[in-house]
Amino acid sequence: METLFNQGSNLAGGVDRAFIFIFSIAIFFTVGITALMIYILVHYSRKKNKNPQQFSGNTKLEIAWTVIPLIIVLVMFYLGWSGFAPMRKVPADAMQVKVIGRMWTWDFDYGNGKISKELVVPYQKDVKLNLFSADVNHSLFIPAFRVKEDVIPGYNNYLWFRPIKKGTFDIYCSEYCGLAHSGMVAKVVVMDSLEFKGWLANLKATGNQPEHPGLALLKSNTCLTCHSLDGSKIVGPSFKGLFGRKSTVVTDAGEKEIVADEAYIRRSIEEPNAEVVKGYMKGLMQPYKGKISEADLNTIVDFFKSENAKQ
Amino acid sequence: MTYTSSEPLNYLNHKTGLWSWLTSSDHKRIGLLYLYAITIFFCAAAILGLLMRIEKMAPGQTIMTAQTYNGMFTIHGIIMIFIVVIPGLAAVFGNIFLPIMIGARDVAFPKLNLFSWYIYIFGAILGLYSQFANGHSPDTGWTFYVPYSAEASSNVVIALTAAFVLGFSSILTGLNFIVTIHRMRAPGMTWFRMPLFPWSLYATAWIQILATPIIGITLLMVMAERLFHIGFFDPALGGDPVLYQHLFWIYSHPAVYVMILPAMGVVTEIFPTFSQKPVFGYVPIVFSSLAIALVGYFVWGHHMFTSGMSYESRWFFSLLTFIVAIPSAIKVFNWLSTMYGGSVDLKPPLLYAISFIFLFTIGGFTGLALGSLATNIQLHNTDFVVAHFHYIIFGGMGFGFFAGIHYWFPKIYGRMYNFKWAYISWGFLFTGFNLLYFPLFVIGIQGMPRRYFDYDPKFQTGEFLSTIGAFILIAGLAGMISNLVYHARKGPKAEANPWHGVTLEWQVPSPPPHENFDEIPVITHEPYLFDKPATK
Amino acid sequence: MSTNPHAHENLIDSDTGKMGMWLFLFTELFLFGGLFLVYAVMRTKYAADFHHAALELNAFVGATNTVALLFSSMTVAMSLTAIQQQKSGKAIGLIFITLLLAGVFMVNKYFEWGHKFSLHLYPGSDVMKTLPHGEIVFFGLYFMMTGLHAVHVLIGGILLTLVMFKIGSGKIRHDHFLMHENSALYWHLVDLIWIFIFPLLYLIT
Amino acid sequence: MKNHTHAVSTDRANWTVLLILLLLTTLSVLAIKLQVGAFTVALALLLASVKVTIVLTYFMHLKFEQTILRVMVGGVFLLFAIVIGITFIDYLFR
Ligand code: HEA
Ligand code: HEA
Ligand code: HEC
Ligand code: CUA
Ligand SMILES: [Cu+2]
Repeated sequence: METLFNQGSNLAGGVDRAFIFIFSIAIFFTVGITALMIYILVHYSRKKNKNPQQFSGNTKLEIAWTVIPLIIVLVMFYLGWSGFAPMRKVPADAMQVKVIGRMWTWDFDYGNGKISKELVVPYQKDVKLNLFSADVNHSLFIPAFRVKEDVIPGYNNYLWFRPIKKGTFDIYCSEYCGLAHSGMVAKVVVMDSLEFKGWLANLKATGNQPEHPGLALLKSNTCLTCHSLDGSKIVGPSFKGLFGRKSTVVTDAGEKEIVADEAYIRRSIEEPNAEVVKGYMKGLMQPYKGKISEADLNTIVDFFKSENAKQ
Repeated sequence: MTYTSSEPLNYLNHKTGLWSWLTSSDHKRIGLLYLYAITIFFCAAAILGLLMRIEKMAPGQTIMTAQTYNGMFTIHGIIMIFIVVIPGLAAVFGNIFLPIMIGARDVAFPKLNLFSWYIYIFGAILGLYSQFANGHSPDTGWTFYVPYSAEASSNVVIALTAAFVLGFSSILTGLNFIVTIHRMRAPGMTWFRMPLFPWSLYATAWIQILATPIIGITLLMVMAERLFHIGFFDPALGGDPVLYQHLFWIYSHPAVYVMILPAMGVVTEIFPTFSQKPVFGYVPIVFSSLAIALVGYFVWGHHMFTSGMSYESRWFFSLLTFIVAIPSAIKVFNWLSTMYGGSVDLKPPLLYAISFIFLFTIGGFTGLALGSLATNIQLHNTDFVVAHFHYIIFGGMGFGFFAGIHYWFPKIYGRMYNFKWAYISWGFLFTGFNLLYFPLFVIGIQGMPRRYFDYDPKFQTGEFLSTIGAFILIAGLAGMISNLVYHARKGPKAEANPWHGVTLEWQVPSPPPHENFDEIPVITHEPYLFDKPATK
Repeated sequence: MSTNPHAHENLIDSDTGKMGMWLFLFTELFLFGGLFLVYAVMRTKYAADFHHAALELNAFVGATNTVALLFSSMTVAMSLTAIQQQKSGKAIGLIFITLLLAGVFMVNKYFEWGHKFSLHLYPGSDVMKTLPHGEIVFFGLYFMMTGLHAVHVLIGGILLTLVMFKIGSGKIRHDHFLMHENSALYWHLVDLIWIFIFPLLYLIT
Repeated sequence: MKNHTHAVSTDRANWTVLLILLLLTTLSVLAIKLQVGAFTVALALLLASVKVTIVLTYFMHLKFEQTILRVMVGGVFLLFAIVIGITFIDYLFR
């Protein structure tokens, strides 16, 4: 039960109180019921008891086992509610961080273009996370803090907490969001206020640089579902270092070596199944001929070129 | 009864040949058709479950890619939910025993009944096809959440159509049962003289016909969204993804009671018979079934506590969720009291029925942990949820089904299975089951999310134990299925009433004759009186 | 290849058959109910857009269709009375009028939809993409609701045509008219749903 | 065939019902044109409900049917209303 008592935030106490109550009741009843069943099986077994009694009801008992569980569940409800209520009451002066979930990474935007891949928060300060999605549903989950809210496109959901332990904790995406859902993890680092200020000051403002329009197109056409930008293999080959890459492709006529130039990339998008990169499956990528305009194609190719130039 | 020949005519042998089965509108034969189809689909989906467990034995990729894994839990969920457990008990035991138990010759609309089986098969095959068509499987999870399901480049539309078609079959079965119960009860069988299994089917059937259309239209909307870019749910076009979740759960929460209510009905039949004692609290059990069906309709929001719903609706749904646990509690206590003071005989059906109580209690209490707002925040979409519903579906509905098949087997086939074999299989099943799912509770609390192909090594102990459990479980299942399959043809002949039951199905020969009764019985008193004959 | 000594149709008495039909109608109500729910939510979200978009719809055409359906509902009800009074000829005539009215409805619908398409107001069109969100949703709902309803009109029409022929061949008689009754119920349901659709889509302010 | 009580409604009665329905339709169109303020929607829905009730009772013969059917129909509409109501607990309080 490591997590159960590893309370990383001010909200964990209320949650764990409800946990302890519900589980105590659960264990009590489960053990009790099991014991009763074993007792009945032994004591009233057919071998010992040839004459079953023939009673068939008892109003007092019925009332008792309606009312007692009712009271118990109302207490459970109350504890659950009282542990939860503070989660929706954000202190007015909480520090705000914008969180953007996209397939399959988290971006933590501290404003002024300062975007971090890790959530860094000051110890004992209230933090509010404003949750936005760039594509499909995600859910931001920090087990040690007992917080979780869905990140849904078109909605601005939020959550808040006050870290009460220093250290590094896990962040998971807990709403299924496609292929690499299980890879959509990050860390939250809790550090002293001073340390935090230093960290924030040193954070490079990468967010200010405008995104290459080609990259935007890759995102909006969901290319990045299958192609990574960081060299990892998802469904298709990574886009990292694509332009000018030498590789073997399989065509109807057999295998051949190619260099990924502009024409090849265009063909690969419009008719991907004509030349299939060796080691990948044919038919996974749909032909985009006619679905992506000429201008957009140019932009995409330009993006690949510019990526190449950076290296 | 005047059967004198060595092989009396019954519903199994009065006509033979595959064709006579595929065109039979006899409710018992249709029930068996469902049984065979469902068993096959269950084994298929169970093997997928096993493969997933093997994949998760260690972090990282072991035997399949992430893509395959995601497709696998989707199709595992779709088959198990829409093809196995929702139709499951009602379509099999409901069809075979509902008419007999209320003293009727058949259901109200026999041809429609056969037709629903064909729709079911069509939907089921479509569901399987969606797994293989175009070389890749849908990977949305059985919940088809938008916007992902509206974008994912896979066979989602086929899978949606399958779920839609299956829903239609479910509606027709429910409709048939309601009319049958209203119009076809034997003379003298008033509502409160009806056995409790038919009562549970009645409550179930109402959910089937009133909730299923909602999923139907929802799936149609998702299809329209995919095919015509209509934009009900796509935020880019003004749609609302959370509205989809509302619609989905308006159906799918009541659907979980479609799964469990008939199972509760089955064990309610078993306890009196094996204690030779009337059911304790007949009327409370009836009303708790109806209450579950009714209140169960209003708690769907507990699947969406973290979706950014309004604060008010969160606590409202949580409160109702707790209320709906009360009728379940009433049932559990009544079952225990039914056995108390009886002459209890631990035959395989009863063994499965008490395992049902044990597993259902664990599943139910973990449901309460999920229904509580604060703890749900921690547990939502973790392996804790996975463990909850396997405990309550497989442990509840599954073990209820196993209890039922061991109970009614001699009636259905006129033969008896091997008890020793049954006890040993139970041992493996029960141990394997708990080893398989209990660790998931623990890692769930620690934060292990569900639908995760890969995971943090700190969860490995739990995942590994769970996989071992799956292997033990298989052994038990294989043992149980082979015991039943083998003895259905080769077992020793069973008496007409081996357990000394008193409901009507035990008063007819085994297997029952084609039209159930030579003469429609006249009912003179409540069911479950062990000191009086059931009919005059 | 019925293996059954009884022909089951004769076993289904009229109250049983009717109850089955009503239960089926409930499922139809809930099928549309899902759409009404979406409508209700979307309308609260985009009240202004809905109003604006609804102006595109022609309330006159909608009203004509309402009248046609109400009228046809009556003729069906009358035909049922006629068959019970052993007036098969009148029953057939009344169903025929019903079918004509259904035809009027469908033709109207055809022109209405055709007009929308000519204005490029259909899901996924380029014009559609430029509209405000609420209007896109409104037209989505419009096509889905009226489309699904039109499918029901078609099914109802087919059922009634069958009934007409069965009366002609004497299979539906004054003492045996369950199918007639159930088809009539279905037809009324089609009318009933339209009664809600009409104000919701055409008469918004 | 048991308890078969088919009350046959006369043509005259059917015409009357139709007239009332047409009247109500006209009313709702007028109400919209005249813009009776904030209640327009409520009024339109109310009129529609009245019409539906009439269709159910007379054209669909509920008036003459077994009580159980009337109870069922009522229950189904009530259930739907509750479902809408509960959904709105979410949407109205956001
Ligand atoms: C057969 C199916 C079935 C049944 C019967 C139930 C029954 C219950 N379920 Fe479960 N549930 C599922 C199938 C089922 N569930 C599935 C499939 C999911 C996941 C869906 C998905 O996301 O994929 C799910 C998910 C789920 C969630 C959402 C989790 C999440 O994703 O965040 C919640 C939350 O409230 C919940 C609660 C409950 C409750 C309170 C009950 C109650 O009805 C339980 C009542 C029973 C008892 C309480 C035990 C017996 C009583 C006693 C022993 C007496 C003593 C009792 C007291 C003192 C109270 N369930
Ligand atoms: C009735 C419902 C039901 C049943 C019985 C099962 C049974 C099993 N499920 Fe279930 N499961 C679901 C319903 C069910 N599941 C649902 C709804 C989901 C959610 C999907 C989603 O997220 O969308 C899910 C998700 C799910 C997951 C989570 C995936 C994830 O979130 O990452 C896992 C992982 O371990 C799993 C495993 C298993 C296993 C090991 C079994 C085992 O118990 C199976 C036991 C059986 C066997 C191991 C084999 C039997 C074989 C034989 C008897 C052999 C004889 C036959 C022949 C040779 C033909 N299931
Ligand atoms: C369903 C998954 C999928 C999607 C979506 C997808 N691709 Fe692919 N892509 C693949 C696969 C698999 C391959 C390798 C097989 C082949 O060459 O056809 C590939 C190959 C490629 C190649 C050749 C790569 C190389 O290394 O030679 C390019 C370029 C490419 N895709 C671009 C795109 C663009 C641009 C988009 C979006 C508009 C896109 N892809 C969308 C799966 C996908
Ligand atoms: Cu993002 Cu799962
Ligand atoms: Cu639920």
